[in-house]
Amino acid sequence: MSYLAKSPWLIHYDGSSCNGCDIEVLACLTPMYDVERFGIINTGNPKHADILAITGSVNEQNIPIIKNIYDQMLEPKVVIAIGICATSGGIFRECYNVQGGVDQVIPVDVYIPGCAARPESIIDGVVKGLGVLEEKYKKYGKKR
Amino acid sequence: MTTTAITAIIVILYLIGAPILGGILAGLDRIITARMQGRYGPPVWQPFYDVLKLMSKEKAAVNKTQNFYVFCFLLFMIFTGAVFFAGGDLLLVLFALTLASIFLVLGAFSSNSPYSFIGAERELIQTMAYEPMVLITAAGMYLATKSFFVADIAAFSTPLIYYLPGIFIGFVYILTIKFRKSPFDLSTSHHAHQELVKGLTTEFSGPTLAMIEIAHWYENIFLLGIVYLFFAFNPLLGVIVALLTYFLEILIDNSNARVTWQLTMKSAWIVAATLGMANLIIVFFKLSV
Amino acid sequence: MAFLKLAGTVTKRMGMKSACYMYPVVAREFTKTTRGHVELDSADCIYCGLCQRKCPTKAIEVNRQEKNWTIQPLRCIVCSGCVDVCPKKCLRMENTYSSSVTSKF
Amino acid sequence: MSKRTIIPFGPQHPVLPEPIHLDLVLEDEKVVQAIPRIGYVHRGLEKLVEKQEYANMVYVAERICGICSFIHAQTCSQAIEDLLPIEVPERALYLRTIWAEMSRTHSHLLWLGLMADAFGFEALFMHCWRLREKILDMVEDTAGGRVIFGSCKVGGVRVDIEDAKLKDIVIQYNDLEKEIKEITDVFVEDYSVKHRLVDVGVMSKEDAHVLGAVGPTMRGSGVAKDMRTLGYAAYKYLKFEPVVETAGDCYARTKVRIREVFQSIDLIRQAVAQIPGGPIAVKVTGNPTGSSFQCVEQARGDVAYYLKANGTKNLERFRVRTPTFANIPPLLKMLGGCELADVPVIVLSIDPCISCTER
Repeated sequence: MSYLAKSPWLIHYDGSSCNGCDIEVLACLTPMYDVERFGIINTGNPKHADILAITGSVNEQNIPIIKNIYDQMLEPKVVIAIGICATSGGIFRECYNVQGGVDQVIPVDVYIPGCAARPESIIDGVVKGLGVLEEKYKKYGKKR
Repeated sequence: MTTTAITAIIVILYLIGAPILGGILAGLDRIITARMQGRYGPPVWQPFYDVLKLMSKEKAAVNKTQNFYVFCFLLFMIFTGAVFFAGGDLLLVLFALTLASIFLVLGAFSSNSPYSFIGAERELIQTMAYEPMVLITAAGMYLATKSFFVADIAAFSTPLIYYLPGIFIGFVYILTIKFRKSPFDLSTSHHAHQELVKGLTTEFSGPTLAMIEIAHWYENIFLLGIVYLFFAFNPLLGVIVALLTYFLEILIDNSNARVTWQLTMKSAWIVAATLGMANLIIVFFKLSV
Repeated sequence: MAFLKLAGTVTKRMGMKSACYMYPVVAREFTKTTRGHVELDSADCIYCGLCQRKCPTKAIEVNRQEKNWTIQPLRCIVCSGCVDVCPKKCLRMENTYSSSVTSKF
Repeated sequence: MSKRTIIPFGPQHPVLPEPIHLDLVLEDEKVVQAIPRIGYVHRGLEKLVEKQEYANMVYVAERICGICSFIHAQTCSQAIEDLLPIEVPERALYLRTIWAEMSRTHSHLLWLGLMADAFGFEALFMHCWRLREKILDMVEDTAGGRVIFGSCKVGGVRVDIEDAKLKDIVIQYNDLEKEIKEITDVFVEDYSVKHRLVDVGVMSKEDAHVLGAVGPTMRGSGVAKDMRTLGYAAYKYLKFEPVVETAGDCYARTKVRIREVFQSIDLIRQAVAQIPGGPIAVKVTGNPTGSSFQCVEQARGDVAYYLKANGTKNLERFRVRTPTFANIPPLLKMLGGCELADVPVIVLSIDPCISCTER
């Protein structure tokens, strides 16, 4: 048993999202949903974060940014793709500058559907991500 | 039992108790803050979960010296508190405190990140802002009790607050800086919602960050210890006032915007110069006449 | 000049119950109009494929020969456009959202 | 000359969740220059007209930005209705107005919260968002979506709001108004807030004109320009005056938005009092031809849509000029010579919406 699942710190990156999912991620932090109940803090710092929440699809410009953030995060870490843009490209899938879902760049652990993803489904997804985090910790602990 | 043995017991109690108390205080802080913001808030043990989690994360330091500096920060912070609770020399305590924060600044400077660099610069400015008031506090306590030893100050029969009301208010003012609370959370902030990301602590991660957290717990307990000194004539009252002060800081934190470093500097020095110095002068003449 | 203008509000909030919905502990009741996910009453469906053609994200696939209707929740933008065009009114917008998954397929 | 530091601001930054990159060249803590770099959110959705039918473009327009979603959909529908051309029923126009104003209140409260966050006032941020959440609940109850309303379509609106529910909205807004007043008073009166806002990022009336600012950014500098006075949707039947402040600093822009929240609530009241009965949509037939230009006031300023059609199912050209795009040159002007601590405040004072800007 580790304490990862009790204190998951989150970093949020907005890929080429429409803001809809972003403000829902932010809304999760605010009084009505208050994810700090689960110990979740929205840190802006990849070095402190355990969960990378990405909204929006990837394009040429932000691929290096996403990779950079992912590499800066310390093991164990979990990636959550929020909203259908981050899972498949969504309505913008056919746009010339959209490469598709986040899973094209970094491994994604949890996919949250919805356009825009509701705060409730984001909370569900993050809770699901905590299970993945715990598993990863076990694997990581063995490596260490 | 000899006085040395009692001192030793107090120091050991401090070494073990301070992080626990400090952690619980931090947890209560987060719950009260959440309630003030209309949220539900985390469990009271949340700070401990955070630190334990940070311990189990991957170790990654920007460079080797960084960890050394942070370790020294923790060490001197513990030393500061230990000397203080052992009843040692107040001046030594304050110098050790400054040394500790300088180590933290050095740790931040040792990385190349511009965020942590500017954060460190701001921390230095903050140190400059609060240091005069801290020294005036020590001087005031000396003038009132004719001793720099914490043990003598604590044992002083007349309530210190009676002599030093201005200094007490001034000290509470700079306590906001020391607790890193809004309006003076310039160098680093609790939730990293500022232009410098996490400022001073941006480049620390994993176990190193956990050390900083623990050092902050020690620091907070020590600072509340100084607040206690003003009301040491009645231990119960002292503890209550210390807790009330902490609550006041949370209230101030939640009803103020972050101000600029210019105002921090200016206001801290004005407070030190007016409240602190005036109080000092009055005490000097009152006691010497 | 007013200092600590919010102090009154925050102290008042301290005595009050938190505004939190307490989501996972307390289940959330969605309104009737909430767009959550698309559901099909396959009994009435004539597999005309109109929904497939109108879907802006091509999330719906209809196979007339095999009488097959599938939707990919990870593509659906819950615009409810398919519900509007369905000639037999056999598509429904449910007010519960589709759940998150750990793998795409 | 002192040493210069370059601070990267974005694309991943806690203060501004949206990806814009600014290289801030600092001398000590003074910003000498701000070099922007954009393109992180560019999707190229204007090109989607070749693949999506014109009616579906409303969905795409709605997803240009999740905060201004409804007004985007409204403008897009208006433009297509202009092309077809069709006459939208009165009730639909009123409903659009009500939703647009609800969207404006929620957007402004969201912005006030983010602004509070930018100057490090966490409790204020939380309280703004707490109030905003009540508006979103009303939106969900009426339109079906939270941030993406999804209730506008070519030819009218997709769902009706019953009269009882409309009355309920007004009652809820009446209660909300008091709470909003309590919170916004902090922005107007609190010392530490004023310390961070007054005389920060000043833009003169001339600059606002020359640099082409729009929306509250412009109205904060004393220019009374509000696209709603053009009288689209139901605004021609409602009484209102553009909100204007003259100081041109962040404080003035904040005050403009605060007053606009109350103005919006008033507009909702007026609209609910006057709303006629009747159908909510007309049948849309045929394909659009010609070109149309629509200008609509969003929460962030005026958005301009240019649509060109050639008589097929797909439009030929779909061009959107969003308010933030127009506000970026004024922003860069304001950033020069400011303090590092003021950068987030100034950036947010134009209410940036990067995904609008880059589409």
